[in-house]
Amino acid sequence: MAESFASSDSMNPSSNGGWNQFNEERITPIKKYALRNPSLIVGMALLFGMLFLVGIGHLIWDTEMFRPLSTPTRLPPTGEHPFGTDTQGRDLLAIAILGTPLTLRIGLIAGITAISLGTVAAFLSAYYRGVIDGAIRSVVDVGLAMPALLILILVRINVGRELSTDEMGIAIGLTSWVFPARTIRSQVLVMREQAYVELSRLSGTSGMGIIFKEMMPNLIPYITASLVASVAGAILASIGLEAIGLGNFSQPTLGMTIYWNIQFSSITLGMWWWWVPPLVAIVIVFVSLFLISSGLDEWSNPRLRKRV
Amino acid sequence: MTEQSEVAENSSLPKLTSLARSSIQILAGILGNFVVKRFLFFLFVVWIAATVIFIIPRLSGQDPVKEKLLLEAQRGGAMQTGLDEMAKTYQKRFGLDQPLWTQYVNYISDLARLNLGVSIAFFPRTVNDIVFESLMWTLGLMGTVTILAFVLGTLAGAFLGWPRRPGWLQYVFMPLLTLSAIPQYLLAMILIFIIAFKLGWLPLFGGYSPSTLPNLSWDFIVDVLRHAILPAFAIIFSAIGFWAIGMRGMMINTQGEDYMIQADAKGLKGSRIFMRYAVRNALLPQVTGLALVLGTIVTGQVLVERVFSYPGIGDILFQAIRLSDFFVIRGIVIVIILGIAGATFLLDVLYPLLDPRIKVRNT
Amino acid sequence: MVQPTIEETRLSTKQTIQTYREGARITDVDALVVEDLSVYYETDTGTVKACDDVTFTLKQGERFALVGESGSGKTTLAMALMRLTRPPGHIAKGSVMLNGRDITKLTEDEMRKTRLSELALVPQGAMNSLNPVMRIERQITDGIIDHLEEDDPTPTKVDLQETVRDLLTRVGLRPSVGRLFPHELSGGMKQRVAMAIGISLRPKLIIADEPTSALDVVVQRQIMQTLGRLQEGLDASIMLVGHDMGLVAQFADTIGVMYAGKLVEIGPVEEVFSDPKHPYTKLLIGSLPSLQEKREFLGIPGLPPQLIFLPEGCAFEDRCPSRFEKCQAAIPDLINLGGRREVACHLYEEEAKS
Amino acid sequence: MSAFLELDHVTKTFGSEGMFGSGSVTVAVDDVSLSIDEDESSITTVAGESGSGKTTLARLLLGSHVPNAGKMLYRGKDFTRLTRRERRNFRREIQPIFQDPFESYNPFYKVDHVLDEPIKNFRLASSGSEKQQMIEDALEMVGLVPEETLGRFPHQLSGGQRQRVMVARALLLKPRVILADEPVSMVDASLRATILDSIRRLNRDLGISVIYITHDLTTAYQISDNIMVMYRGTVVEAGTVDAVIPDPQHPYTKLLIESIPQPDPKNRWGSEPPQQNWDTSDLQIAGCRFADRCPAVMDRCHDTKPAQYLVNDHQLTACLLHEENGEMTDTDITTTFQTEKETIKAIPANS
Repeated sequence: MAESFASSDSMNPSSNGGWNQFNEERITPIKKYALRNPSLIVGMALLFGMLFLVGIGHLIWDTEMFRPLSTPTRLPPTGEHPFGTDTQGRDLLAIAILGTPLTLRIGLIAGITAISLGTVAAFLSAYYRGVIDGAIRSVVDVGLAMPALLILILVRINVGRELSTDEMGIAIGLTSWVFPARTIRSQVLVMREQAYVELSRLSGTSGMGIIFKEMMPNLIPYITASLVASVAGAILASIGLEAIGLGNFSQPTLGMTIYWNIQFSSITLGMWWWWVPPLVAIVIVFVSLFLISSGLDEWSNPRLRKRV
Repeated sequence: MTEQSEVAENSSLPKLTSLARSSIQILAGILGNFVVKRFLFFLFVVWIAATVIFIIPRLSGQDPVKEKLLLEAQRGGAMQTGLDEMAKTYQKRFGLDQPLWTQYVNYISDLARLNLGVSIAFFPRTVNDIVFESLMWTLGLMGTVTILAFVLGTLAGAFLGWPRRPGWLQYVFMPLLTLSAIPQYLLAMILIFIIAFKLGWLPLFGGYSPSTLPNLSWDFIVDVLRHAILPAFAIIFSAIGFWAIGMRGMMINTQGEDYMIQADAKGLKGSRIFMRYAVRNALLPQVTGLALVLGTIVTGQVLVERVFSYPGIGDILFQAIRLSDFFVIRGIVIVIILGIAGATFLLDVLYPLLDPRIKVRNT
Repeated sequence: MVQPTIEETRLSTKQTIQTYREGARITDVDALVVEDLSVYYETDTGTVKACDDVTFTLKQGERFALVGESGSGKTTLAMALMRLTRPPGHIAKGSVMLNGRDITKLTEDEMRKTRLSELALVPQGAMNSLNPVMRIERQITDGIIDHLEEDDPTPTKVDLQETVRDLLTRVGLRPSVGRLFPHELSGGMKQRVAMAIGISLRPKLIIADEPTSALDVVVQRQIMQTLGRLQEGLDASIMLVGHDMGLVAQFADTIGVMYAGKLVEIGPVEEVFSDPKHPYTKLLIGSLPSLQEKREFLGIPGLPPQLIFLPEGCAFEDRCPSRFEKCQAAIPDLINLGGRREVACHLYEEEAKS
Repeated sequence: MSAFLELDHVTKTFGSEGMFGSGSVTVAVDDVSLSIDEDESSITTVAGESGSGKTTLARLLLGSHVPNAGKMLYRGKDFTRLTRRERRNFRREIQPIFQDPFESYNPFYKVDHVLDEPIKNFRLASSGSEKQQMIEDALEMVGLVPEETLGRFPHQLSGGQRQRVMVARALLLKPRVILADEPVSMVDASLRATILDSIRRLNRDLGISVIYITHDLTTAYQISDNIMVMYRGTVVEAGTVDAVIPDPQHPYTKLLIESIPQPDPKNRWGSEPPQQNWDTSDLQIAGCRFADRCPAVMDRCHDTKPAQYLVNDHQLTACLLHEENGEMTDTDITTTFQTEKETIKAIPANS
């Protein structure tokens, strides 16, 4: 008989109905929790702060200058070109303003593809067990042994032409869904053994009803944490792909900027202003995503760990 | 084992000699054995991966050889004329004109004999020579450094997760966190800029100074080491953070376990509780974690080699991509997958030594 | 710090505790004296008084049972005696005299040395309290090795194996169990190993926190009988923490009932069961189903107390059938009704004075 | 009158042969036959320790598991061949009360969810107000105040309150059979009474049959009419509670009852010779499964499998000691159960 002090303090719900009640039950616990979860706050602040700056950039800066030969070459940061220009005459501020959201877009597309595929596979194999479970599990195990980047390299070469950013996002998503599939499947397996799932089935709820009404709500914090992790992984893969020259040469993404830096070995030319901004942008993206995902992990885990 | 022998006795076969019966038992024993099962799975993974790699180029209907030649032509290479016959001879040479199924069978049988075919760009040389030569460099540097990063990271994480840790350690945590967020190849660029370019202490790139020829003399080895330091640091600094944070989480979970309370109740010394109870148990998920992220580790290193143009497998891959030398690319991808699946197999086999609960024999 | 040897304690066999348990050898030596022990948990909604002003004495060789329902603070008290209270809990005040020393004042290392050598904990049956990756023999010997003084001779491998074999046989296990891992043992066998560890340094006091929870009733009986045999062999005293009144009636000499962090009644088991004084104890014993005759179900009305919003008066006041106005006003203190009988209830305050 | 639910020589095993015979197979329930009749309503206890198969039997009756051998008949029809509608009726006619008050509630929803779901799925109420009324009546029946219970999250209620809401949920559906799997084992002794009392009232006032799964023979004796004792998947003794508990015949049942610690310090266990060490024995397949631990074991016990022998018309036991009584032809253990329902006059407690 665990002596749990927490469960005995009864929070009395407010009785007036409607929005206020919804707010009371659903939002305040989240708000109250969020305040106690620093890494989530800092992560969000970093990410949205950067996007906000990029947004302003779109308004006040002529982003057309991201095309090659639109500015004099190799200019260090000056009043006219605050971020300087590269060897092919691109304005690096325009590149930063357009590039960051573009890379995030690839990451998001890939993350969402990976999560939806992973969640479906996780539910299919964990809830319905049997042959489906065996098949999906072996696909996942093989997927883990085949790094997504290498497969993308093969795919990219055989497609023969440059992938658009959206196509790259989907391609990365299709090759990295095994990671979320594996983690979400283990959570569904744990949840499936809980008594309230069995009770719901005996109350006449259908299989689908159980998945969406009983299991999904508890999984949401966990799935969002996996989504953020997948986005970060996808961005890493996309930059990697672009850095070895398999990206889309006409797109000013962060990865392509890194590629040009390596290609023209900007370091030996001493053009620090060429590789520092993309580097800073990438670090901010990764650190913020990492903080958000560890914040969400903590939020999803105590609830599940308390049950399991 | 008694069931097996009964089955053998009353089966309808003529009276089995004891040799036949015991061989059935041995076979059942072996096939049921944990290690063999994992090895069969290892072969299964490699076979599936090889098949996927075989299928991908056929999907797009592109012919790898013709596409390579077109690229050559595009770059205004010498062989402007006569592209079609050249393509035909190549196709015959690489057996691409045979029906798909026989190509597949040859491909798999070659693979079984670890023959990865012939390179297109450097025509007479086989893929095996190119790949295995660079593999030495990659294993030499990357292999040792990854293990070093794992051990140092796990130790740092163990101390970070232990309440009675030395005070200054928490301040190490925040920098470790940011370091682990930076991809390896970007860290490499920073290191090159500061140490190699600005301070000039170490060479900018390459595996050894271009002027010297590889020989076993002492100063050549020192030269190689000087070139290896920066890439090694790039990997270690970014990986240590990742492992430390993982281990720290495991340590905190482990301290909530019942046997930790009982260890205190037994009046054990702090150091013993730390090593034999907390770390020893927190290590288990950490090792499984290692097996899961092998893929991302290898990809990270391929890119580090690219940034340093370190003569490892990553750099060769980059050149092969530039020259779209399809068979070398395919060879490298297969070798990398073999390496990862092999490492996973090794970890699977070693894991029961760490965790006695995993049944090794099937009795 | 000189410990009374077993021979000395056996000499003073004056029976100070009246008990029907044959084979009971209870002396007048105080094994444990607890005064006003209080353990508080600081939470963001206020201070939770898990244990408040707990006072009792344990004689050498006595079996003292501490009973109470969930939230009564019995496990918190047991953990506090072992000084294993984990934050946010802490020992707010009170003293615990064990063998002439107040263990609440000991340094961390002194307390470490006292654990297992002078007082040992037998964990809950339901918990996996053995290290899953370590063989049983190592889990027995590492406690012994860590208690060796600098000048003690380091025991050879053979000595240690001999000790392990002796301890395992004394708790009713085959010596070969030493080579096994915890996951290869049944629940009952794990508890026997825990007991072997507990007695390895011949402690004077054994604290058993629900040692047979989650064990089958037949195994439970065998484990309790083994625990009893070991206690008599060591002439140690035992504090049994539990909620199964039947088990307490079969095993203990004295019983202490806890409610909402306070000790509300103490007394010899026979007296408390036949003539319970505190209203809560009465209802508790009344609600026990029996195997002899069918009776209407009797529970205790109302809800268990919430330790964060404790009333000023007696915590049982809102559920007590014989409450009167004084119960809401003041918290009743533990008063002595003669011999070992004590009760914390305003009903008996006049009776005690006369 | 056909039986409402009947188990005919049902066996359930878990685990798989595995490749090359490396897997291990555990027999959870081994050749059990029993039937629950249409009109008669009684409380039957399925008693046994952990690993005796009592929970597996419960899951079989709930339709969560399908037997490996033998058949389960619902109103005379094989369970595996029920149509969707018949399966829906079956679902409604047998409802559970689970053991863990904490795990039976989805933490995301308020406790009302557990009551609304069955009403919606089985369309028990035509309008919202009727549903609300049904819920409030059910809560009052189990001694809960609707205003203090509804609209709250599970962690805001105590274990006892949550179990009583579970009983109210069963009340709502008015099933033929309630299957209570250790309903009070995780609740404090003082709160058990109200829950057991409300379960008994379900049977007495609403005529709902109850199958009470427990390891605690004392509460079983107080609440149920009939009892079947299980050991490692087989029924070792069965009959009416008044026949079995005061005078157990099977050595295992005897040992079980003797080992129960009586809350009476005057008659203590005493120190009989320590029995054969219970944990270190390993599983026996042939012969009687209790042979390796049985204080009255005979040689024959190790190789002949005991059948079911009638001790008197309200008690049977599966022990070779009673072999001379002759094997029971109809192996349905409920034949020994007491059917006509004389009301149990509760003897006033000596408080």
